[in-house]
Amino acid sequence: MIEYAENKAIIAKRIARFFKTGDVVNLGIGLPTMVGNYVPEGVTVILQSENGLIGLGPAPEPGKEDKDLTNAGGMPVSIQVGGAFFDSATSFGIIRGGHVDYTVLGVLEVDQEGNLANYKIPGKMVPGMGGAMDLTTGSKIVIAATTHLEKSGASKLKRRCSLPLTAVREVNIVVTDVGFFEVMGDKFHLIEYFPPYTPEWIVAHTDADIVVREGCSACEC
Amino acid sequence: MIEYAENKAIIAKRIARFFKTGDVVNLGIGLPTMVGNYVPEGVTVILQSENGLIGLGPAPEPGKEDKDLTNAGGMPVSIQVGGAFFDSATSFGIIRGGHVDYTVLGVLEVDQEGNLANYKIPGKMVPGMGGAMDLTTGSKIVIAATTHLEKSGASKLKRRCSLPLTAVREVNIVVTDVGFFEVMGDKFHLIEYFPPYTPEWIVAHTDADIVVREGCSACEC
Amino acid sequence: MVDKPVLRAAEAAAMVHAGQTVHVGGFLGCGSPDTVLAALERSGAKGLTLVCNDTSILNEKTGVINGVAPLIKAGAFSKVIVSHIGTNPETQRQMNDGKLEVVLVPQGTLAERVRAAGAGLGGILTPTGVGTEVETGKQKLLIGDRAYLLEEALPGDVALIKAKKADRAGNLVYSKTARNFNPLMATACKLVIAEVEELVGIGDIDPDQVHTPNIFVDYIVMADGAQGQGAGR
Amino acid sequence: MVDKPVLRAAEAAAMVHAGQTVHVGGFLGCGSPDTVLAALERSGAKGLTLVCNDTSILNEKTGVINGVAPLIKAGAFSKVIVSHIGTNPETQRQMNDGKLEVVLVPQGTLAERVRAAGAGLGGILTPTGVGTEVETGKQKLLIGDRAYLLEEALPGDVALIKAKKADRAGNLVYSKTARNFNPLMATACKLVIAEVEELVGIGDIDPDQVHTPNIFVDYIVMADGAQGQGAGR
Repeated sequence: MIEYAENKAIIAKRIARFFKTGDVVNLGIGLPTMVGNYVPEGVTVILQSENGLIGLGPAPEPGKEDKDLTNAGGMPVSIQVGGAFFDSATSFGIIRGGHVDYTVLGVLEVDQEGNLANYKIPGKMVPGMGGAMDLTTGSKIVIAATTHLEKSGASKLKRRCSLPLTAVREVNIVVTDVGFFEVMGDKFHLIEYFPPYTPEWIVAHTDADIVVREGCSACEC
Repeated sequence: MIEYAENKAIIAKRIARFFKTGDVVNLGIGLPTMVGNYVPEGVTVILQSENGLIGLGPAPEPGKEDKDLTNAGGMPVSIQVGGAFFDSATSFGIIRGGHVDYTVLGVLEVDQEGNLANYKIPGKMVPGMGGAMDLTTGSKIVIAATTHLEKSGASKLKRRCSLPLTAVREVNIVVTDVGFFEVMGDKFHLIEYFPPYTPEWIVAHTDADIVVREGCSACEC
Repeated sequence: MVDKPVLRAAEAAAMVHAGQTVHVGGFLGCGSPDTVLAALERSGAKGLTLVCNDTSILNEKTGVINGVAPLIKAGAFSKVIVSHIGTNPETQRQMNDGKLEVVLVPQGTLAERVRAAGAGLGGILTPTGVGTEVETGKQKLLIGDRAYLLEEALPGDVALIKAKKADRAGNLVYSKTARNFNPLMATACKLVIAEVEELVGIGDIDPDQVHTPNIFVDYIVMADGAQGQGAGR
Repeated sequence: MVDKPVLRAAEAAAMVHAGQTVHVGGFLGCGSPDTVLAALERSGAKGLTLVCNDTSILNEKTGVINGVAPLIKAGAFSKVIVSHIGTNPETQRQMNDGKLEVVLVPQGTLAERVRAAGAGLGGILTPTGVGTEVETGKQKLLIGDRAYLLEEALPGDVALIKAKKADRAGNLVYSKTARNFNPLMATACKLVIAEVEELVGIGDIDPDQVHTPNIFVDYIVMADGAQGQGAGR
């Protein structure tokens, strides 16, 4: 009997391993931001922040914040040597124009057709889509990062999203704290599972069609 | 009996007197460029050049040319203190967005509906429109600058252009070497005549409908 | 070049009138024209439409409030056209109470719509929002085999922007991510008021390094705490 | 940041293949990547489509020939998409002989079409060309009471651009009016080759003053006569 326990770190760690040197990556607010902490040694990714920079660096030490240098969540950050600033039209030109290799976003719901909902719960919470619609539409590879189950125990991976969509058929990869999935042919394909979870457990606890890919392997992330 | 003799200087001089301090002006290649030489003392216009600058200055002394600083005709120029450079999308954003007060263009034909033809003589000469279509469409006031008659004696002001159009109903003012006209209600309105020419001579030598505006006066330009 | 008038913030705020559409730079308060916005709040402005990336931060726990959030709180706007309101719960409160119309626009679409207005384009075709609620009421066009939404230009009456530095002619230079929507807003409005931290002489900014050319700027306001020429105005 | 490879001009030219669409920066030769273009001519390239502001200057009286004009003369292009051919009579000659297809595009429309390709837009709506031959075959749309032409994005395979300065990461700075179409071309093509006069270390360009961010640039070529790091390559 496997008990589910939320584990955001494993999601961030696994996602960070997709990148190779030179990849341009946009990390959403919250869980996706954690991905930046786990990029493997020797791999240099170029982080894009949609509020207007490439070469996003870590948060400055307390007291060294610059009021003119924040990330897309409004938090103080730094810029790496060799980075560049630009305006919002250029920033979304970069995003929409396919110049971002990976975007990593948080999720309210993600479904087996690659649809994503993460900007609105009608009647409850309407934060707005910010840059998420452009990021999902424009980036070469869209990674949805999410805990596998809600607090209620319901699966965040769905057959069909019920909330208003952020993007239609744009999600390529879903990484949860139980495994890594590719979206293909209107199904989730399980590529790796994260022990103690097993393919059987994952299929049983996901309210969507899952294909366990041949060669599906355990990942000790 | 008045003999017509081409006089480009008077055209440039009269046009230069339209401007007031702070006006943003684009001067086309050829005759329009001469306008820059006659801006009255005390008036500071800001010249825009569609290849990417505001604050266009005069040609440098021989030997002081900068290969990276030319006008839209490819000729060496200078930039005034306080000017700025930008790319071609920004340059035409300025033009199309209505941020240019006056554009002055040369003419093959201009007609009483405000149509302009200046980029193509089918089967003979096809230089291309360059920036002329955007300049006529976007500028607040379009001034056509032209000698009044062709070498053949034909009027350059027409009832209807016969050549392919650069712009439809965009010309506001026509200045020739015999007078200054406004285009209004599908007619040329003569506002000023340049002696020795008279309103009668102008009406007789123009192949278009001319209204001699009440108060039409002689201009000793 | 021609010198641009330097106004007091209150003089600038007095140029903004009920019923107008106001484009405000800034991204969650970073790069907001705070001095002018404070004066606009003091002026008791009402009935404005806001075009801005977001409605800034109003954090009831930490007490942080920035950018346009004080104006939202003061009820200055009857309508906001923004990409995000999640960091200012007052926005959603007024929306739920029927006091404020909120139009949510994807951030990249917002940037392009403002840019289009400044560049004399009628609109742009973007793939963003196809198949979502964003497409409601919009024309959808196929280019090749891909669907695009026709998003129309979004012009304004007044732009309130913030730059790091201006020269007296009005050429602007922005700082870091405080640039964001500011250069776009400057192109799209009839009247452009630039708040700056530093005012330098004409010729002190390299023409290759100007971010917003002077012809877009009508008035300059010195930010509170500004230095150099113009400081204290 | 990641260093960008510095190529010899001949190596860069060898990356351009028959049938490809090549976007070339420069305006009547000002800001043209002359070293790469010369190498491309020596490579005997044929069957290319050119997207450029103009076909540069070929003045038979003065002997001045610059920009893409030598390539035009060499018959490298089967099609050119440009705003102006009036300063290179060879273009019109080949057109009249049926050897070269010439598509004339208003300069501002060309700039926006290239920008749209780089920015992932399907196209833009411009008032330019309404009522003229330019509208032939295009959709015309009304926004409010004004007519606009739908002009589609114009992407390319290879961009050959020229900057004043690059750092090793590929951030670019242009000089004066040599900027023109160069930054736009850099966004719109799969492969981007930047010819530069000067190569500096990463960190030597202020991130606020970068004109083309490094992620757009694939390769760097040193212009003939270039200085500093990379010179002589």
